[in-house]
Amino acid sequence: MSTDLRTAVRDALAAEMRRDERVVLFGEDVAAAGGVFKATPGLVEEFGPERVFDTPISELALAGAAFGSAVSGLRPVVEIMFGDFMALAMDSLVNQSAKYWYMSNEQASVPLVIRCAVGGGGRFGAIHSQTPGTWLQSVAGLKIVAPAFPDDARGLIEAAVRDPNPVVVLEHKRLYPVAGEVGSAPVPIGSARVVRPGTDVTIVSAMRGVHDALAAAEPLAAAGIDAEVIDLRSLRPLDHATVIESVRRTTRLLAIEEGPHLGGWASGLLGAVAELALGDLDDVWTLTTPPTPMPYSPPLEDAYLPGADAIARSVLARLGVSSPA
Amino acid sequence: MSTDLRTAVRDALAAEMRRDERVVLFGEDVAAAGGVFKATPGLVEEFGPERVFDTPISELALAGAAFGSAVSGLRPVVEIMFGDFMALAMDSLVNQSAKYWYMSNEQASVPLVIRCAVGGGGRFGAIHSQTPGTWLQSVAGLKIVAPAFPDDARGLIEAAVRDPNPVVVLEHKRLYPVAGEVGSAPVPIGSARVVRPGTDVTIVSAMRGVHDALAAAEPLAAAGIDAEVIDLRSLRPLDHATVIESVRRTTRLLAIEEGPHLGGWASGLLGAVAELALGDLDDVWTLTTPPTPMPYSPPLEDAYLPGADAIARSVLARLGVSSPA
Amino acid sequence: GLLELYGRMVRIRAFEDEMQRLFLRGEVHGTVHLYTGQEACAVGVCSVLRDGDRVAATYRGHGAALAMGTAPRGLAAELMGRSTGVCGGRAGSMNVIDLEHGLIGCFGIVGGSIAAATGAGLALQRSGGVAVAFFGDGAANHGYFHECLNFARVCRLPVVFVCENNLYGEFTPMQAVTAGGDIRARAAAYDMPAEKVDGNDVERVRAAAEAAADHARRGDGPAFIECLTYRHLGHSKTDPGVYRREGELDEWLARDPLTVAAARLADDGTAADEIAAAEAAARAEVAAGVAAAVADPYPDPAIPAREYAP
Amino acid sequence: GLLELYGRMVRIRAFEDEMQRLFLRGEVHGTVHLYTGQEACAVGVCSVLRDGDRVAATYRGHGAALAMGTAPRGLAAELMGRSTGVCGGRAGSMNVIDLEHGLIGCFGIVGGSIAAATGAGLALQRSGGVAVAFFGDGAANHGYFHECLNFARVCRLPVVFVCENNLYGEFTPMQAVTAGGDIRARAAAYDMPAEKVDGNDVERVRAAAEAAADHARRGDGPAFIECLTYRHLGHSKTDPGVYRREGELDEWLARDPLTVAAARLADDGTAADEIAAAEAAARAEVAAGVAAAVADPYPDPAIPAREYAP
Ligand SMILES: Cc1ncc(C[n+]2csc(CCOP(=O)(O)OP(=O)(O)O)c2C)c(N)n1
Ligand SMILES: Cc1ncc(C[n+]2csc(CCOP(=O)(O)OP(=O)(O)O)c2C)c(N)n1
Ligand SMILES: [Mg+2]
Ligand SMILES: [Mg+2]
Repeated sequence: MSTDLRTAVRDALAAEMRRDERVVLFGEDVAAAGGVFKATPGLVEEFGPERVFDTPISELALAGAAFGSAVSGLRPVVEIMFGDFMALAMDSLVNQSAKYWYMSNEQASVPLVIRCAVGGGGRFGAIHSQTPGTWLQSVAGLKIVAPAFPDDARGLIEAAVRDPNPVVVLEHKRLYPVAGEVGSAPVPIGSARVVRPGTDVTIVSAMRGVHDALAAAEPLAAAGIDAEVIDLRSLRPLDHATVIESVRRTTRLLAIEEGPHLGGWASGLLGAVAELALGDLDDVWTLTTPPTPMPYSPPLEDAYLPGADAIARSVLARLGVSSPA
Repeated sequence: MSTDLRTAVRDALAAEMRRDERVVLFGEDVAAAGGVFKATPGLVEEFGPERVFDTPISELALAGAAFGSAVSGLRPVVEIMFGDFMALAMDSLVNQSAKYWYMSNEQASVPLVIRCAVGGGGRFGAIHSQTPGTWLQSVAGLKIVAPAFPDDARGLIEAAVRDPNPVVVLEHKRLYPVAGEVGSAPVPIGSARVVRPGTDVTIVSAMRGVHDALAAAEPLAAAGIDAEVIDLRSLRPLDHATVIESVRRTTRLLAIEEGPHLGGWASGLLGAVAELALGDLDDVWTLTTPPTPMPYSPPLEDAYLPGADAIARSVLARLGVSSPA
Repeated sequence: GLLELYGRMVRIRAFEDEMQRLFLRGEVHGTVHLYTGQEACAVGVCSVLRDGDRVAATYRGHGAALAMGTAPRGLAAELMGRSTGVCGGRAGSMNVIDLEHGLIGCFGIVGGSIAAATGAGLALQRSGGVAVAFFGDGAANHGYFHECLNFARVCRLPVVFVCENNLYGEFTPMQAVTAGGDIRARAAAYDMPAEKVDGNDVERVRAAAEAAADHARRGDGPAFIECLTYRHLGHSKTDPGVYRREGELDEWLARDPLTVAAARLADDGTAADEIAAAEAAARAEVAAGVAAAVADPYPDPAIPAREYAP
Repeated sequence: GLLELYGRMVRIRAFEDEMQRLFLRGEVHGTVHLYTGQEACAVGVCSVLRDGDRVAATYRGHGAALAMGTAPRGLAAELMGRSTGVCGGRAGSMNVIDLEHGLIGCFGIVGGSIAAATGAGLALQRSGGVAVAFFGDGAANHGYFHECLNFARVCRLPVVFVCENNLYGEFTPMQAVTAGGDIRARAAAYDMPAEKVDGNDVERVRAAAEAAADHARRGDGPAFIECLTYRHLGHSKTDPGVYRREGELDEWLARDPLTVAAARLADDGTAADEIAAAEAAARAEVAAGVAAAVADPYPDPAIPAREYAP
């Protein structure tokens, strides 16, 4: 069945709520309005206002309510509308939820899911376009998933709701309308996927960057470069093994991140690969955004984001291949 | 003049407040009590309650008040008692202060300083031992400094207060009592320092890790390994040039971070170095903490933290040298 | 006088009309939150401010910007992402900043304006200035509201907190998410003067703001005003609109702040053509500014941006 | 009966005495926040709870833990970082968790307990249970307080919010940082029943808790109790103590909750030796538990920890 990512999210949530009545969903305008990004329409109608409800604009309370209810028998799914607002929810997530399993000496885990819409390209400006993955990637005890395709959105949300640990789901705004087949195979959290096999260079990304990398692979192929594209799908835990297996074959690694270089996951990935497979590497590099907030103006935002053209150009330049005329 | 780091912080703040009457200091128990870590005693007595005052327990308001006053003519210095509480202050710091200069099209910058006590080893448990550097390192527009020695604490606080941009100062709890000479030379933000020259391996760290690396250099020297130790001093901007210059000579890089590997600055540093100097590298690796929260129990916490012994052992193992008997 | 205030409100109305048109034409991007219906709040409050005072507003901030003196052209250009925008096109509708006119900024984070004004109050305490925070009813449930009102009161900061209660936060009714339903009472619990006024009556808003600003300027600390008002249009570009009670919009349209002011002007003896002239002048100014902005260039992405202030 | 409550308070007092001793001996590490003087609050509130109810407390949480039934040995061992600690020594004094006894946790972040209980209330709503949040006067200025009390009221959650107002947050007087100075009034502004009681009178606390818990259990939503009390010792290990008003400590020592209860027991005709026996039994139980804990082993760092629940 082909559907868009937005609907895949909704359907996965609905399926999980049918399967397990401990699952509840709350957030700002998720119920009556079906979500600002229309990722939750029809859920309050199907599951009722006890299990799906609108909340005050109180991100810290949302995260706290998720924590407290998760350790008391529910399986809450919370929507933090824009990923940028995760900073407001972070204390509970980091200092309560992520630490509980370990600190309690495994008395209980915290099965909660926090979903948020992330990323730029929507002309929403600097405060509605960030991807909070890097704020959270170092937080032990937390999982972070980041689907690029409808089927992964379905599978990762399924896995997130069933996971006994706190999971953050990053949903890229520019991917909500992207369509694709949706199946039913489990998608384990922490497993990357080779979405295009290739031999000459490994391009790793997540979310929108995966689509850009796939688009870039076409002109690269025309220039005689066969790119392997890997979709990380999860940022914590991160599947280094799949990346390293690929890089051992291609010897070249490009990581593409929609965010600044310093402190980003892309350079961290390069470091982890270098640590484990230095001898196999001929080249490693990143393509990231400039170190500024996201601009609003369309030409500025377009230039700010690493797109397919920039990826293709970067690979050609780094491999010393001149572009086909 | 020799003094401990705690006093160096205090004296630097006092000197800046004398120099510039726009500098104000506020936070929880910083005035009457002189700070929970005793880093601000005597300041309210010298500068009065208009410039130094105690606040409610309201981290988000503290960060917000710092932002609003900084764009309106003051130079606020805020103490967020424990770095762990930065999550509560983060929204204003990230979404207001760090973005203002760029987003306003350079109408104004945000000259504020947020100081916090960070790090483990004090038996304070998981919620009072974190280092929020990794939460913030990817935030464009923000600076993060992390002194290891009293003179750098002095110089970096001086620089932070004078800097037109928002600066986070990480003060490691286990370093407050560390003594050292304090001079008057400027310490530019974003400049690392070679604290021990060496030829065989470059060990990079910040804060407490620098002392551990220096301590590890002794047994390493005895084993015939001459370690160069670099103190990063700033996490954003990060002085890659000094690290790369060193690694080009030693060909080996070890980064030591008090925090988990995934999402940490150490693997990011390895990645950045690999990106720029892959051909010069014989080996790169990290020493970090396990991926759990900080344990409270003394033997657990001691084992959790990367110390001098672990560093020395790691270098010996990685270089294939057997330890001197 | 009221005629002047009326003109300022028309200016905002005309501007928002233009922006809606330009949004539908694809010239304003992303999303946009229009101020239509709430004009009396920003105009009434800002009319009591002096040089050096400062205002922090929300993503629904065009009204506050125009009321503070931001030029229609620069504001329109910002919303269209043009280089002549008041932030060079970098900020966009939700994040307009215009320090030259005392606007610390429009804040895209609900509650952010409250913090910004609180901090500004700390600085203005020294100079006798006043800082104003505009925010919505929804923001009254946010941690920013609580922490900052308490902080401002404890530190006796010269801040005027202006809650524009337009009955909804996005698509959610205020009453459904606001325990007690009385935002003014919350402010009063922080021991500050707190008034509730008809936010569609620019003179009442102005009077309340005058009292509040005087209180703050005198060194007596913050004051609070709840303006009861209504937004005539959707929350932002996408708005089902289904949440409104039947007939509600019509009731409020009948109490349109422009209509209220025009009627009072007429009652007070202002000639109809004088009123019409004020309206025409305001509309013409906006139209000219917007027309100029539409012709303005986009910024050049090749010009490198600086992460830090030097 | 009161004798039972008295014994529970003595148990806490004895435990804290031991912990202070062990802290000075270097057996309890880092820092420690003792509950001495506030015993009536935890004992009074927890005495009305039932199986399945849940409590969230603060870093000053030994009283709540013991009142909920955590064994002195497991608690002492936790504070000393021993493997027999209720969290295996991983958590330490500030973060004790004991779900078996209904303690969601002690929360090191000011305000964190409020959020934890609010969330628990969401789950307990289904089962008729009640969640209790203990927190201090200082927490009433935090965003957690505001957002969660509002959230709980709006969702009609079965939560009892218990503010232990001991007049200080660390070294800062409550009155200096709390606008209006009336925490109960803040809670009332969220439209929930809000009572202020003598927090040193265990029977009054119990009565207020009973009413609040009934309200919550009935499905009428949250309720609030402000307990006026005092901590006899410093905030934590390092405390200048200079902030106390002269004579203040003595006044409060005269109203020691244990003294108050013992006097009432005597007034009510309980024999002196019965009271003494209850005290001795409680002290003996604690002494035995602590002695056992002192002999308990440290955890073995070689055992690998698991980041995630499987
Ligand atoms: C912290 C935060 N949470 C959520 C949002 C998304 N959001 C934007 S406007 C809005 C409603 C705000 O309502 P209100 O405060 O009443 O202001 P109004 O839009 O009615 O003027 C919401 C939830 C946001 N921008 N910031
Ligand atoms: C969010 C946060 N800010 C600051 C602290 C540091 N701190 C620990 S206890 C305390 C005082 C709390 O006062 P109150 O709420 O009155 O509780 P009490 O200690 O008096 O029981 C502070 C500021 C903290 N733990 N968490
Ligand atoms: Mg509103
Ligand atoms: Mg207190």
